[in-house]
Amino acid sequence: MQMHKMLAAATMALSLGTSGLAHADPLKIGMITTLSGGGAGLGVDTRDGFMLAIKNSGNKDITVVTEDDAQKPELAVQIADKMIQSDQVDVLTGIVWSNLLMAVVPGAVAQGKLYVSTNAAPAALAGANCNKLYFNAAYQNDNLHEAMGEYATKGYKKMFILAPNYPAGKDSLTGFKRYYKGEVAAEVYTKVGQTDYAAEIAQMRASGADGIFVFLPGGMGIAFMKQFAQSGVKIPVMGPGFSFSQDVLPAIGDAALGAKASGQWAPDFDNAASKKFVSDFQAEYKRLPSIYALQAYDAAQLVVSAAAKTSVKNTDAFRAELLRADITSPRGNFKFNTNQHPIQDIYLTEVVRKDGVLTNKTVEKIFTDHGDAYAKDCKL
Amino acid sequence: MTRENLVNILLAVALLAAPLAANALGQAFYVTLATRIAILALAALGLNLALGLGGLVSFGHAAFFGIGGYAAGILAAHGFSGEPILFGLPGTVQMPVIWLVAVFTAAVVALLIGAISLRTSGVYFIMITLAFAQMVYYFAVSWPAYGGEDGLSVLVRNQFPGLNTMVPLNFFLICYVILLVAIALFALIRASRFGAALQAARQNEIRVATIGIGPFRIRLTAFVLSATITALAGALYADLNRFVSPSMLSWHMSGELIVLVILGGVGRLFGPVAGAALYVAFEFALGSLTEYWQFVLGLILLGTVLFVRGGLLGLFAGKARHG
Amino acid sequence: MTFALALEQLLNGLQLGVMLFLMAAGLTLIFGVMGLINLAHGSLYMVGAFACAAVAAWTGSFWLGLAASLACAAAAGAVVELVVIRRLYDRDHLDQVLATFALILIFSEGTRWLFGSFPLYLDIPPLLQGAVQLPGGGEYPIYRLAIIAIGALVAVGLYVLIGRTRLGMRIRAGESDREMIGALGVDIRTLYTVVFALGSALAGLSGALVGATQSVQVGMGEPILILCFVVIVIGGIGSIKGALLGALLVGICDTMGRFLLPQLIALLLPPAQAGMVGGAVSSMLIYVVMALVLAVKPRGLFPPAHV
Amino acid sequence: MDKVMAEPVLQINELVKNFGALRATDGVTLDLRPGEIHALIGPNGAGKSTLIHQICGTLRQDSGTIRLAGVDIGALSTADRARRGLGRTFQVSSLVSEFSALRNVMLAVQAKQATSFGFFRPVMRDVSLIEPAMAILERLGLAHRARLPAAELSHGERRQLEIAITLALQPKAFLLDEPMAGMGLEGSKALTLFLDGLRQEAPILLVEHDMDAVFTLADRVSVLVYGRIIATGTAGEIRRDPAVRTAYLGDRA
Repeated sequence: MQMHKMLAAATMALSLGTSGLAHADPLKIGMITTLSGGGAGLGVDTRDGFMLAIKNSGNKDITVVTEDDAQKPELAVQIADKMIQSDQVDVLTGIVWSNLLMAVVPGAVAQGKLYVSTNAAPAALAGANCNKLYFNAAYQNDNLHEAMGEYATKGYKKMFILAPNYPAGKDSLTGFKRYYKGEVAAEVYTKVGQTDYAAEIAQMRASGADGIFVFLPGGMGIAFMKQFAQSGVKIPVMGPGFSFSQDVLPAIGDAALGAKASGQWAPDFDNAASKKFVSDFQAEYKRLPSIYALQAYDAAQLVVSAAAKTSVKNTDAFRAELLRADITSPRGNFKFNTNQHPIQDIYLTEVVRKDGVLTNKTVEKIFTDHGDAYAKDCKL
Repeated sequence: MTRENLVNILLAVALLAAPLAANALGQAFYVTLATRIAILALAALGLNLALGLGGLVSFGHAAFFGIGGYAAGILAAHGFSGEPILFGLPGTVQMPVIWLVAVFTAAVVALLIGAISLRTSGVYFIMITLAFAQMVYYFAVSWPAYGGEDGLSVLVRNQFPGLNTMVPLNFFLICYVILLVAIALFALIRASRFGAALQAARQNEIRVATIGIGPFRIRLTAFVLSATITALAGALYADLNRFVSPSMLSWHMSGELIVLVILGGVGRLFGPVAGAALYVAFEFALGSLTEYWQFVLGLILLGTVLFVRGGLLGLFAGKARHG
Repeated sequence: MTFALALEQLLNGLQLGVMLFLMAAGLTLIFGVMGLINLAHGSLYMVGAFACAAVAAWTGSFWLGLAASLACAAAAGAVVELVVIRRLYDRDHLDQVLATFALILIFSEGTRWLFGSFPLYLDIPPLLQGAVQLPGGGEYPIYRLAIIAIGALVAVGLYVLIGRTRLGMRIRAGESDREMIGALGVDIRTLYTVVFALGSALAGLSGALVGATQSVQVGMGEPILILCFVVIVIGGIGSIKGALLGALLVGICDTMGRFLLPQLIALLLPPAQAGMVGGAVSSMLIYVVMALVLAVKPRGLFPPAHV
Repeated sequence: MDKVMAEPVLQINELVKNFGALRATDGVTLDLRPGEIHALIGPNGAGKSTLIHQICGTLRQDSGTIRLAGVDIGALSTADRARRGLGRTFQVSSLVSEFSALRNVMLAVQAKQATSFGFFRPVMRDVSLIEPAMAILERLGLAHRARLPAAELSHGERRQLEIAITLALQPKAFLLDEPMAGMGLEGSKALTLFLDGLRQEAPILLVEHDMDAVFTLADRVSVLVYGRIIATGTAGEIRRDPAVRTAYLGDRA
């Protein structure tokens, strides 16, 4: 009897002790991201940024399993099912693309898993269909476009705006127009995956616009910027930050010089956290981090910070810790809105060549503590 | 019993036993994986009817797979929200109704696509079916009402009378039974007068016409039947993933369906089952091994075409028997 | 709409058509001579672009890169022919589809393994930078005019090669009768390898030329591959002349459709919706054109007599 | 031959077909009367194949008419002409090679019954197909080879199977394209005998190179040279015709 009590007490002490150490409960993270095909660059940066934060945390109880979704929604769903049902992960993360995210998140949260988005942030999950278990550490898809709309209002009277013909493209132009008060010369939607923009550039030249806003992610943006530079058209081009992020800038080359973009972060940010992030990333991977790497880095920081305080097995407590966003983000101000999307500052950046490398230079702040248009519909 | 029948029975039993065992061991994921195999096998079985029996190399069957998927997604979305679709027609979350709609829609579309495509043959047929599927693909990507490129979520799996479909094993059993029924149907058609005419038209079109059987009508019928089976699989796939998107309509999907058929054995009754099982197993096993898993997959597929003629069933059950 | 804009769009359509022709010519030549349907043609286009980008980055010369793209794509094509394609000539189209589908996976991931996951940089050579004045006030990039010129040169070159040379005579013989040519004492295996390498070199050339205006990245060959299939099917598979006209038709239809359809639809709908609907319709346009052509002429506009 | 003046079963009138500048069929007029064997002969390249293609519908004539039992079939598809009673064999055997001999004939029986849209009843257990097909195979002496794939039959057997398939169609007119080709002496003799009886079932348009068979069997012979019929008549008349002798038979006589 006595023996029994002693043992129980010892066990209790032990468990108290470990919970005092805070990260004794193992935390397993499932990362689904794009590591093959044309979009692999974004997934690689996402993975690398995320793993950097995990490594820096020194938390040995966190394990990350990573799998390639090949940018196919069905495969992403299959991997998510496997990670949830077989690998028993606690948190999912890493998906780059909105359409893959829309495939995975509703099912994952229905099974009680947390999802922390490192990039994709479709409007559909930010408003009435927001979810307690779904966090976005990047932005809401519209944010960067809204910022460019705000910026363009000040300097441009007549804008030519262009995006691919798919939901993120429509959200983009809608977001831009939400804040742009000038005249829209033309609103053009191009085929997804289109690689030749000669016809659109000719329209731009003829439109009489004094500014151009384009949202063309990945290879589409590279193709557009090169062709635009080659065309000799001299109208200023602007776009959301990821159009000129570090993963695409080397491929665009000097054609990107001078392009204005909006971003919640740029590599030249003058704060300690940002400098540390950039130098750690460069030391680890021998290249400049892109915005995707930053977003994943912060997502990992968030998970690490929550894991340091409570066990993921207690979902409510863990969620509350995530929501507090107790991290030092390289982007500066960072907190969560009621719909669990960021409230953050958004800046204007410009592509410059610095030490022989193309990069983004911060020009000015466009928005302070900017949330999104959908939070009001979210009842959490 | 022929060796092929034995292999077939083994495959059927294994596909049932594996998820039952996994379920008993609490490994729900393997039930999901088996469901995926059953559904892809059903889709490939549909293609096998056109391709294996009729020699119609459709490079556009993703169109029908996706149409089935969207039928499920759209009906479920409206069934869930209670808003009518068109002209006051309501949506539904009942699987049997969804299946009927999927099959009917695919039949209509296949009739149109087939009527034009079957005027051509050989490479032209391959290319024109591809082009039609691309047309449907781009339509789905740029059509905003149902999510476009982002796709459409089926928030709660659709219902089947008397069964809780959210239980993975139940949903697997639904798919498995449908697969077996489709296999039986395939066997019947293959042995029937229609099947005889279809297979004869594949081997010698002029001969078939010369005895007074118009190959066009036979092929069009086969094409439509084939599309409906693939569409039914698409509807189930949407329910499995609780999601449907244009990627179900992409040309990669069409290619994958062809891969499944060839991998298993063209025209073989259980070829699609063997092909789907192998493909899903590869995807699953290689995906967690290396970032370059598609490279390995490519090598395996190439090796199969070059050295294992007749697919898996050709390898294990010998040459196809013809009566 | 001004005259200058219309002219510029027409040139754009022409240039896209020429680009498609460079790709489609190789594809249709290979089909015409060997009866082979090659889905991996887009991969050779990608090989050309990567070779050009890598060599241009290393040497600083676009022209050396261009030479490298021809050489690498031809070499890759020859190796693929010797190792894989050769075994597929007497197979049906189904096996060819699957094998070359597998080759796409191998090429894409192999390239990513060699060059990494990020797009490469490739710019147009200084000589061809800038734009020229068009009559009516528009401007047009010199590089795109150069592409049109190169396309025209290749078309003439192919015409001379096939119509006037010994190799061309053999190619024509191979097109009209595959058994016969062996009997004529032509080494058919070498001929096939040469034709495949030639087709691959054309794909590589167009990859390099396009790579300078687009993103040199894994998977870049796939969208254009499908366009090329549309081109050769419209033109009549196996016909170089058909490929040329099909390419111009597709190039001009696609460009003018993107340009004009949204404007037409804007007459009926508010601008934002017109943009979307117009975008949707124009992205389907060339497939509609193809279906129409095949509904009337099931074997394309210029079907070779023997196929 | 009481009904010599009866309505022809097959009547071809002023048929013309050009390939570019080449006139392959040059105003051919030809008929096939009940109960007769009408042989069509001519040197290689005379346009016999082109003519047959037009009769069967695999080529479309430029002008002229083709009537079968009084109905104009000149615009119908191959399959429609077959359904209306045109039974054709091929110069080079054209069979469903993976199917057994039996199934090849069964397919023709099924075509005759117009039941190709049956989806459920297995053909191999269907006596309404097997019995008539076996009967025909027996008639041609092929019953013992019924279960062999067509591809594994001997050349002669394949020629016979061609005829068996055509018999199963119970056509109004037979169109036999060189049935004797490559048959050997014995085979030719047996086939000649068989065809001699066959004319009672339906008249035969016989394209043949084997002159012995032609002159033994034919009630009438037409000679096609350079796409034109240069003579039509009985075997004796044709043998004596000077134009035929110079154009065609001369070197053999």
